[in-house]
Amino acid sequence: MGFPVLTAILLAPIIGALISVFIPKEESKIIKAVAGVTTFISLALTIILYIVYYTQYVKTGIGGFAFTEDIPWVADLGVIYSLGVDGFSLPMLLLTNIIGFTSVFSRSWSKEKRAKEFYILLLILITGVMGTFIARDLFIFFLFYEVVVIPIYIMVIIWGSGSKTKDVTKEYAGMKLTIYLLIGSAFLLAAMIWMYKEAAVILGSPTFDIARLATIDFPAQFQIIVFGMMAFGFTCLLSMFPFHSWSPDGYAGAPTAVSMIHAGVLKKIGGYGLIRIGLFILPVGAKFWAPLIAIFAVANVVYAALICLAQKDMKYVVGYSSVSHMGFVLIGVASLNIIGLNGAVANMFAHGVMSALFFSMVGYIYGATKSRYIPDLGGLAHQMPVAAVGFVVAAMASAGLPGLVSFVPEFTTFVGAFKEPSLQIPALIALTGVVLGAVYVLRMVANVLFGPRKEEWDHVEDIKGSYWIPVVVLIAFIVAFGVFPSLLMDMVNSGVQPIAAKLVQATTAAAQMGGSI
Amino acid sequence: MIDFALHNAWLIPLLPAIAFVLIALVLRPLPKASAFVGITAILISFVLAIHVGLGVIQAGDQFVEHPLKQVVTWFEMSGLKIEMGVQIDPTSAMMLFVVTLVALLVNIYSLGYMHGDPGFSRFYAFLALFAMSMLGLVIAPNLLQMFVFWELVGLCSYLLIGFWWHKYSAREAAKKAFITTRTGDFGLLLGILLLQINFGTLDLVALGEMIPNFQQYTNLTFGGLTAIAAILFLGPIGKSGQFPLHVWLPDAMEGPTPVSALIHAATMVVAGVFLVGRTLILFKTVPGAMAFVAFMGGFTALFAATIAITQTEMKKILAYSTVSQLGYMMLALGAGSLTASMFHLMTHAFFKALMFLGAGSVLHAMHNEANIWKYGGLKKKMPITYWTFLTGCLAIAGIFPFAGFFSKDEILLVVKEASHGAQFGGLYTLLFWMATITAAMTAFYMFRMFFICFHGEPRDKSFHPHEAPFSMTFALVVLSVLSVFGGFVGAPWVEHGFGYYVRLGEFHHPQVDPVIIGVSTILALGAIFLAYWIYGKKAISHEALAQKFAPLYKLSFNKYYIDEIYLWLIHNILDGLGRVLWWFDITVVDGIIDGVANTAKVLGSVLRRVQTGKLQHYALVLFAGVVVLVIIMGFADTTSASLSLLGGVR
Amino acid sequence: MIGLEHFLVLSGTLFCIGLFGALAKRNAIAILMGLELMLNAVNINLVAFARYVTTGILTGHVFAIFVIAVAAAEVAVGLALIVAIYRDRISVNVDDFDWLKW
Amino acid sequence: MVMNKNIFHSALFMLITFLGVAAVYFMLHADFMAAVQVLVYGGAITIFLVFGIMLTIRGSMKETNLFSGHAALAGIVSLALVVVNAVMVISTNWSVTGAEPPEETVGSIAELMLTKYVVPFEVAAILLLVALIGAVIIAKEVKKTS
Repeated sequence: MGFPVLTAILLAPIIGALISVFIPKEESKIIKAVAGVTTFISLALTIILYIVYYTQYVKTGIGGFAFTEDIPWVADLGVIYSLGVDGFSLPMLLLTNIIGFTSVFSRSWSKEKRAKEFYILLLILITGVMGTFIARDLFIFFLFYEVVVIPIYIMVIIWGSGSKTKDVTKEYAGMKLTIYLLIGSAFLLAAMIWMYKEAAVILGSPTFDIARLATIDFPAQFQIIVFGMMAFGFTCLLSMFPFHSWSPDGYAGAPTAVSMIHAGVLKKIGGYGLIRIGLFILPVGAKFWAPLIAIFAVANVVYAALICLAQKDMKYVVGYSSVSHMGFVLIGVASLNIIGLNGAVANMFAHGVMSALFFSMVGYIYGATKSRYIPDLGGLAHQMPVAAVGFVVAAMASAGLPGLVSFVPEFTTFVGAFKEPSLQIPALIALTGVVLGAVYVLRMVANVLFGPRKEEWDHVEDIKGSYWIPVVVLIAFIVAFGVFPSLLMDMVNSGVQPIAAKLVQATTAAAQMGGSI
Repeated sequence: MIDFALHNAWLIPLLPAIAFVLIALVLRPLPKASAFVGITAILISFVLAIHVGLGVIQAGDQFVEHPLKQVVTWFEMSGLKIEMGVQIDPTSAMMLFVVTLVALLVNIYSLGYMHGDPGFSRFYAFLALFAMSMLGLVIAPNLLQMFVFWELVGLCSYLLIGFWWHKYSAREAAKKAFITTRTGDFGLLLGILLLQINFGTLDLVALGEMIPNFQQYTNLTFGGLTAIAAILFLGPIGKSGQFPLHVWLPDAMEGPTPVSALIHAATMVVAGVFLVGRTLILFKTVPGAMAFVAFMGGFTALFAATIAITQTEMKKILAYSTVSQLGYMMLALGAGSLTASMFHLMTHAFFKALMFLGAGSVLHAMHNEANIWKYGGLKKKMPITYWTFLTGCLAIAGIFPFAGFFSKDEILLVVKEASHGAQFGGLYTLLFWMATITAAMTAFYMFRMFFICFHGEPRDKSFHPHEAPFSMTFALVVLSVLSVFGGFVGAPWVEHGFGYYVRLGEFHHPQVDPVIIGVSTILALGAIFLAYWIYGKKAISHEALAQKFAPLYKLSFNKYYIDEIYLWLIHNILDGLGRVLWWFDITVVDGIIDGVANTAKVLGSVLRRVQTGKLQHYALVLFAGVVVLVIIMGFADTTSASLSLLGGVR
Repeated sequence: MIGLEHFLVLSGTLFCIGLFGALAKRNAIAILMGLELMLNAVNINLVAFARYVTTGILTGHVFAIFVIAVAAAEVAVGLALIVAIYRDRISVNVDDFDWLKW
Repeated sequence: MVMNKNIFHSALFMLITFLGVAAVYFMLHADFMAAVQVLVYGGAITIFLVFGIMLTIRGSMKETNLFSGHAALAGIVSLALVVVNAVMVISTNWSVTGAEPPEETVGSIAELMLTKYVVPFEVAAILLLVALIGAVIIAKEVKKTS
């Protein structure tokens, strides 16, 4: 088996957190450096993994899980500390590490106080998110997921901020976010345990192993109910309309790093789980619920985009826009064919990088000016040209400009959606989100960055020092994956293939049974 | 060299891309070096493009049916394969030539025009990016690549219109341009998606083979394909400034003038025409869509011309003229002639770029004073600008032997031919007359501007205009020469002229229709004379005319209030919808959530009374619970064996 | 003959008396007394089982001794607490204490 | 004992109860346990409690040991527990060995404590020490710091 590289990736931030514990809290620079170095180790290892997997598994067409580690943990319950990456989880892992690394260097003006606790929590958070993506065991997946929730809550209510446009305090935002996540996870837990129990009966031995669970053909009725519960849990996390309202509030309240991680990767756990667990194990249930998901997805796209038009707070614009973008992911999921799923997964990655950059820039501007109220701002490109470049790139990526990371995923998603006759009308409506997306994003860009110079912002400084890191790293990834989409799409395709195959197989089986679900 | 150029045509867009990266990342603080790199890159591209053109001419009509294609896979998965690459055929070779030529000239021109601007390097970076995108677009072998670069040129347009972003008007114009074209792109993307879904490919050659017999390959109906074509056409409507999405193009004049010349006159705006040209086979298959294109083109041509007559800013007039000429090209496509459309596209690129650059020269001299009524008598001060501008005006007016004459007459000819067709004959007859009237109006408003600006006495003595530096006049002269002689390549007496290469279907040798030539020339000359009469000789007071036709004048001067209508719609309908939904989100969606939370809170405040905080109460309840549990487990349920105390020791 | 059952019933009864005292009294010291009674009842149980069920093996006794030791510690700490509370509140009446409520 | 209203009397009754328990130990042939019971409970703990009473109650000892408001409920619960317990004890078939108990227990206990249960033994010692220190600290007068 060799060197347990995934465990190493997981442990690096934890070790960073442990080291930070012993550093005096006044030494915030050293703590930041430790956090940066440890997350960079994870990132570097992940990039190496990505390249190795891409050349040795994707290009050769082998696919499947690699770098696996299996250590029985609770043998009686069938819990295995089982890690591994395939073409689906590796992009997500990469995403987590990109954002984890860059979020360390994000700016939020409240972060300076209690820097030590902040970075320790951040590192734990990053580890938790990474764990969910590389877990091959349902139990481990859930465990890491729960690890994520608590730091988020603490970070929002301590380092968060209220909004000027909506009567929302950071405590409210943090509470809402946490409760939503917990309600979602409660449903997940119930669904998981039920599935586990059923599987133990069918298999004869208890297991949480996702691959083994996927070999079972659960009864259709069971699948529909359990998938419903699971979809509720995961789509809460993915901020599907009408369960989205935690997301803008939460992002607006959270400090920059948390917004980045949350919008960038945490939400993606919802999509990841929905596909890896929901679609893979319960294809018949997925078939049943897909039309409803599609309808809500359209609502996501259009509804959130329209709301964006009415926003005056930068973080709310980005928050609602991320809700809108999740609609694309959901449409891809609802299409249930390989192209749509590829699009959905790639979209998650694309939105992650892009929204991280967006939040990073918004956070930087907020940190510098102490305001996110758009009418107060304006002409900031005079004072901070570098931040303006980052902001424009993020905005363009958000608007789905080709050559940046989000175009190919969106296109693929829509190809997948239009392939399904029943989804053509929803997809058509959702396509208007492309136009609306350009409207709100460009409005914000114009009103924040461009226009006459405002004297009151002459004191703010442009990006310098370590604040360059998020801009450079994220733009590099946005452009690289935009210009060479096959780096991402081939990978995703190899990961999604078994899931799509399972869906096809379940559909044909259902058709042979007389089509009665 | 020719062979090298043909097989390495991908270098043509790549070189400006490299220049962009170099300037953006390294050379930004060094304006001179930036300009040098930018110009060098586009110069090499230009040389390559010429060789590609020569190669295509050498090959005869071999590439017309079988384009030279080189592709690599961009990304693929089961059921979807997208390629990137180069497709060389006469049309793209012609476009390569036009784009690199105009881009090169504009790059040189900008040396003078943008001299001393704080964003000089940035400007060259954007120009390079634009050149890359536009060249990538014209060589695209499939629709998705076309769309990719289509969007990128849109981005460049956005960046360059908003180049002076500190100006309020520039920032708004840039935003408007991007969003308006985006609206059209919605249709284009939808159309592309539908083609991909139905035909399984976006490759132009493959589509060209499948579409005429679409019933074999798909289960599309005739109406379905018509709908796809119409939806696809939304993209060109936005990009090429066709009615009703033309509103962004006049505002786009907020950008620096070289940009207007390059992007908003010669190259980017014709992308829409080019796209329709590339997919003309689709439109030809469904005559309904064809008539739609023709009508939109013809209507836009006339519509924009009526606006241009009353405008008071040089660049605005030119912008509306561009809209009008784009309408012309669309009309030609709608009449089924790729040749006429592309021919006009080329000549238009020459003379319109020329006029924009001339206008830039004037603006440069007049310190960006835009109102033409402040000008006057510039002829003496700026002779080169004057003479070159005159050739441009004559070309666009369609006076023999200037370039516009040939292309415009060819359009009129094909429209007339189309009116003899079986379907929609009446429509094409109408369009023919509309186009003829438009031609006359074009001559009129062009010379109106010309006389106001260059003739008479200086109206505002505070300006001291001077001729532009050499870098600027050089571009003017080159374009002027092309405006004069550029039309000969498609002249009827040339054996294998323009139409022999750039065509769809069989080669028809251009015919000479004396009636059309006569009518159009007489009308154009008459219009020029009228303009001279009113504005040059001032025999008729133009103010009196405006008074006499006050309602019409106002309608035209205010551009039919279309901007106002859009603003009203956006501010009231779209934003209003946003506000209503936000209210809905806060009160209803959030309200339900908060309501659930509050229910829990209220329940909690009731239940907290149970928590007296007294230990004895808790202990009491605890032991009561023990009693109850023991009773249940021990006495009621004898099946739960392991927990049953009664059976425990037995 | 006195058997195991008698001792068990006795200890149970003693336990419940102690419980009643702990639950029903107001005086904190009385509650402490009730607790002592309950511990005693447990000890009786342990010793009784040692006598009748595992005759000859004195683990029960050892256990009871530990219980006594812990009980002694508990009384000491408990009384210290009561004295401290009394100093603070001038009361040993548990009805006055509702600090478990936030 | 529990019914008495005078807490001091209650304490005295408790002493009697403790001694009674010691007698029960004798009946169970647990002579060492009986001795420990008398020493620890009859001696130390009772004294402790009396100390506590003396420290906290000033003036009259009457009406110092009253029932609280929920005495009736407590009575019901306790009584129910007695009944339940008795029923269970009686209805259970205990596996009683008929063997005679050993005459002398001290030796065996000592052996057990210092071999098998030596760790708990030491822990108990530490516990007592900690409890002692804790009690001192808790009961110590808190110096008012301004």
